[in-house]
Amino acid sequence: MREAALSTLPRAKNAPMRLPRQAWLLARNDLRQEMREWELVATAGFFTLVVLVMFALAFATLSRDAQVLAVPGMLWLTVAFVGALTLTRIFDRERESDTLRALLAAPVERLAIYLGKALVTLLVLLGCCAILVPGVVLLFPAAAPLAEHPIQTVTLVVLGCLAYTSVGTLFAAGLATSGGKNVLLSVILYPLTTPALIFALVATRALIENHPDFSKYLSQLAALDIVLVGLSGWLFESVLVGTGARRAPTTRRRRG
Amino acid sequence: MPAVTPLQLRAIGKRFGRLAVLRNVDLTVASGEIVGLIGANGSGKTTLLSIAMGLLPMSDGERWLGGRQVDDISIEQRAAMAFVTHTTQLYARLTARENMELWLSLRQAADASVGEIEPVLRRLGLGDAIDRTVGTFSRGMMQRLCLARALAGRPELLLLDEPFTSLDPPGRKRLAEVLREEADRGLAVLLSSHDYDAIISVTDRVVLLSGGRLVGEVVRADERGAEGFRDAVLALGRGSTREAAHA
Amino acid sequence: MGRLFPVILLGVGALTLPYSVQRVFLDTPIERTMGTVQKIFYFHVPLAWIMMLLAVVCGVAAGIQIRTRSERAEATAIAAAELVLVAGLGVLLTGPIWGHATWGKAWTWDARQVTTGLLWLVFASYVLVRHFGAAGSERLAAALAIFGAVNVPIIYYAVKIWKTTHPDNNVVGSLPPQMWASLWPALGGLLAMTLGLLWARIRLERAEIALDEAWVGVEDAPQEA
Amino acid sequence: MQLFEDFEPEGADAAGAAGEQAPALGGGEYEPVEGRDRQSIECQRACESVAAKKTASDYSHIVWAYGIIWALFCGYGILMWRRAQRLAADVEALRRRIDNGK
Repeated sequence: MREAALSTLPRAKNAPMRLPRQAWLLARNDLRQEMREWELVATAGFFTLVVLVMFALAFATLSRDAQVLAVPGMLWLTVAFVGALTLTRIFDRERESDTLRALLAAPVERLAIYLGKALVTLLVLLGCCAILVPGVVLLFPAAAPLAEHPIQTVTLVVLGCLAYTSVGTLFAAGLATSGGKNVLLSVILYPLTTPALIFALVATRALIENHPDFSKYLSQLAALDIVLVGLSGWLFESVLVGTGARRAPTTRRRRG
Repeated sequence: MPAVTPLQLRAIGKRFGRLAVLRNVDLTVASGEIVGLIGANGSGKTTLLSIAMGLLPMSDGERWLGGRQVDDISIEQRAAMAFVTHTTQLYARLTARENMELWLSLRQAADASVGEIEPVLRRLGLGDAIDRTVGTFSRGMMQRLCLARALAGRPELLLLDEPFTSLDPPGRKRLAEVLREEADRGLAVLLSSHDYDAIISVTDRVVLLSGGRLVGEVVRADERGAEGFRDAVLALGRGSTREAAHA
Repeated sequence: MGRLFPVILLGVGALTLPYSVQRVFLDTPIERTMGTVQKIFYFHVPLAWIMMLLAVVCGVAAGIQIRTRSERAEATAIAAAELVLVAGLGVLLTGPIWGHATWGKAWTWDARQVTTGLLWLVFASYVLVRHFGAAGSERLAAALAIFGAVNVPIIYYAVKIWKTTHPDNNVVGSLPPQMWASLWPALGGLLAMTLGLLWARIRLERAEIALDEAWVGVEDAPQEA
Repeated sequence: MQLFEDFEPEGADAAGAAGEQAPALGGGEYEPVEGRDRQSIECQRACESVAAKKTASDYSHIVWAYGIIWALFCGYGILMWRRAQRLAADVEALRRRIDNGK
């Protein structure tokens, strides 16, 4: 039984369910490895706790007005730090024995690799936010509205983390295959994700202040999410393995 | 046996800026044929295999798969190819069975083929280690597991980058036997190696890559016999080292 | 034609800019609330527009490069990114000078300042990745440029979303005609200058690529003979 | 010119300086000129000096801003010129190499 042949037509898209299935299989594979050691969750969760304690020590005496400004910053700064940590680890795991290259050579949709990795990163980030947000609410009285509007808070956190993850996964994967230095990741990641984080920041502040524009900011963040996920998904294959038609053979101008 | 040629590389060139890694390389691998790729370190063997597998874009030339020119290798085409590298490419935290399961379930619509895992592993001498974590394996065992994973997908074209490096003599012998069996069923194999003895024992044809270009070829002709082929390959290898020393 | 074009553009720029300086300083009324210093506006704002235009050019070229692997697109992306850095530095330096004179504070952490700075940083990291990245990182850099270009509209709307000290976007729309009349030559001159430099830089980059190929070709020749 | 003619009949010698230091509160022999009392003149001078200072600082700001833009473009031009020089040297090396090869 041969399931495929080299002589089949290229780009025969005959398996519509392949993408979600493969994405889920890859995410499950990552989660399964994680459940052997709890390495990612433990380091990221511990890191979140440490940051939270440091915030408590540094900012506990802030006035209520100042807290309104400080709390959104703490929240999204921590997400940025934890995100960079998680992304580095999650692709280090694929680099250890070059499994990412194996996946690229395997009959796997490239988009499925992206979605699987992004899903795991998102889950880890959300897990950290499950520590972070209640912690912030407990420590800073001004953050109480976050607890009073749980649905809005959860939506906001998911959308914000999604924005970060979508961009981060693309560039972490790109660096993992280009044999580059991981140091470049933070250099690239922080300026690129800051616009998304600023949107999340503004929305968080609106939520804390019970500002009527909150839903507007939230929908803007959602629109940004769609743009970022779409763009990253579109670029993922090209960044990991060069695609597209080969450069057309140009007639060389004479050089003299 | 399919009539088409699984892999044909025409005038492949690969440059990184001013550095030409491959120049004008023509290479064909037919069904049932095992082709050996020899050459010094840095002669472009791994680059050539990566280009054949579509993991690197080429700067010049054409890649033909199954009689058709291919710029972007489709999923269906990748399903008919397999690439085993000297890096093990296995998840060290998972068991051999789980690694195989992941690969087979990624390929197929249902987890139907999971029953095939044990025979394949046993064939490569890993029958006792099925449920051990890959992290506890020796390099040689990992290499065999990789090969098992590649063969389980029943490819038409198998690319191997330094498959003999960490195998012990019995392991090499077994690998050679398995490759020969698969080739007899129509598999096309392209493998690179430093190990002349292993190459001589398994290949039908040996090509020498030097400085990014193909500089020599020896075909195992029936009338020449094993010794003749052996001497020709060794002479080819000596020629390349002399050339390298000269340059 | 290819050789002449940048020279023509640079020449047009060299002629237009003195004329626009003369217009700005002698023929344009002094703005009532900000005074003479408002004249920085005639160079700051066009330069900011040019920077954004170049960022978009770079993003589009990078998109074409990643799809078709065209060397022309690649050279364009590199040249545009470098000029984004030059123009961006101009915007980021003249902005605080203007701000220092009118608001009394050079850097106010205003949203548009911050996002312009971010855009600049994104393209700086593009140039860095191009220079120091490993082989194959040109695709990563291209993705970086595409994201940088996507940031441009975000920057543009940032002012509307976050009401801050920066003049609103529609200030430009409500300018008196005399000020518009002075803005056009300044914009034209700067644009001609930048495009001339862009064109020259693209030619240079392509010459470099062709030279790389020529070297590879020469190394081929003696061994074939 | 009109101003001087007003002062002419009383003291022609002092006329030149009168514009600067009109002794508005001094004596009764001079008829105070409309709008030229000491207070308003001092006020005007103060305004003028503030304006002059502002204009001077504005101009220095403008000169800086303008200079920076030019310096940046020139700097980039120089960088590009140096790059072109390097490229020309490279072409020369290539040409020599080809000539040697033949």
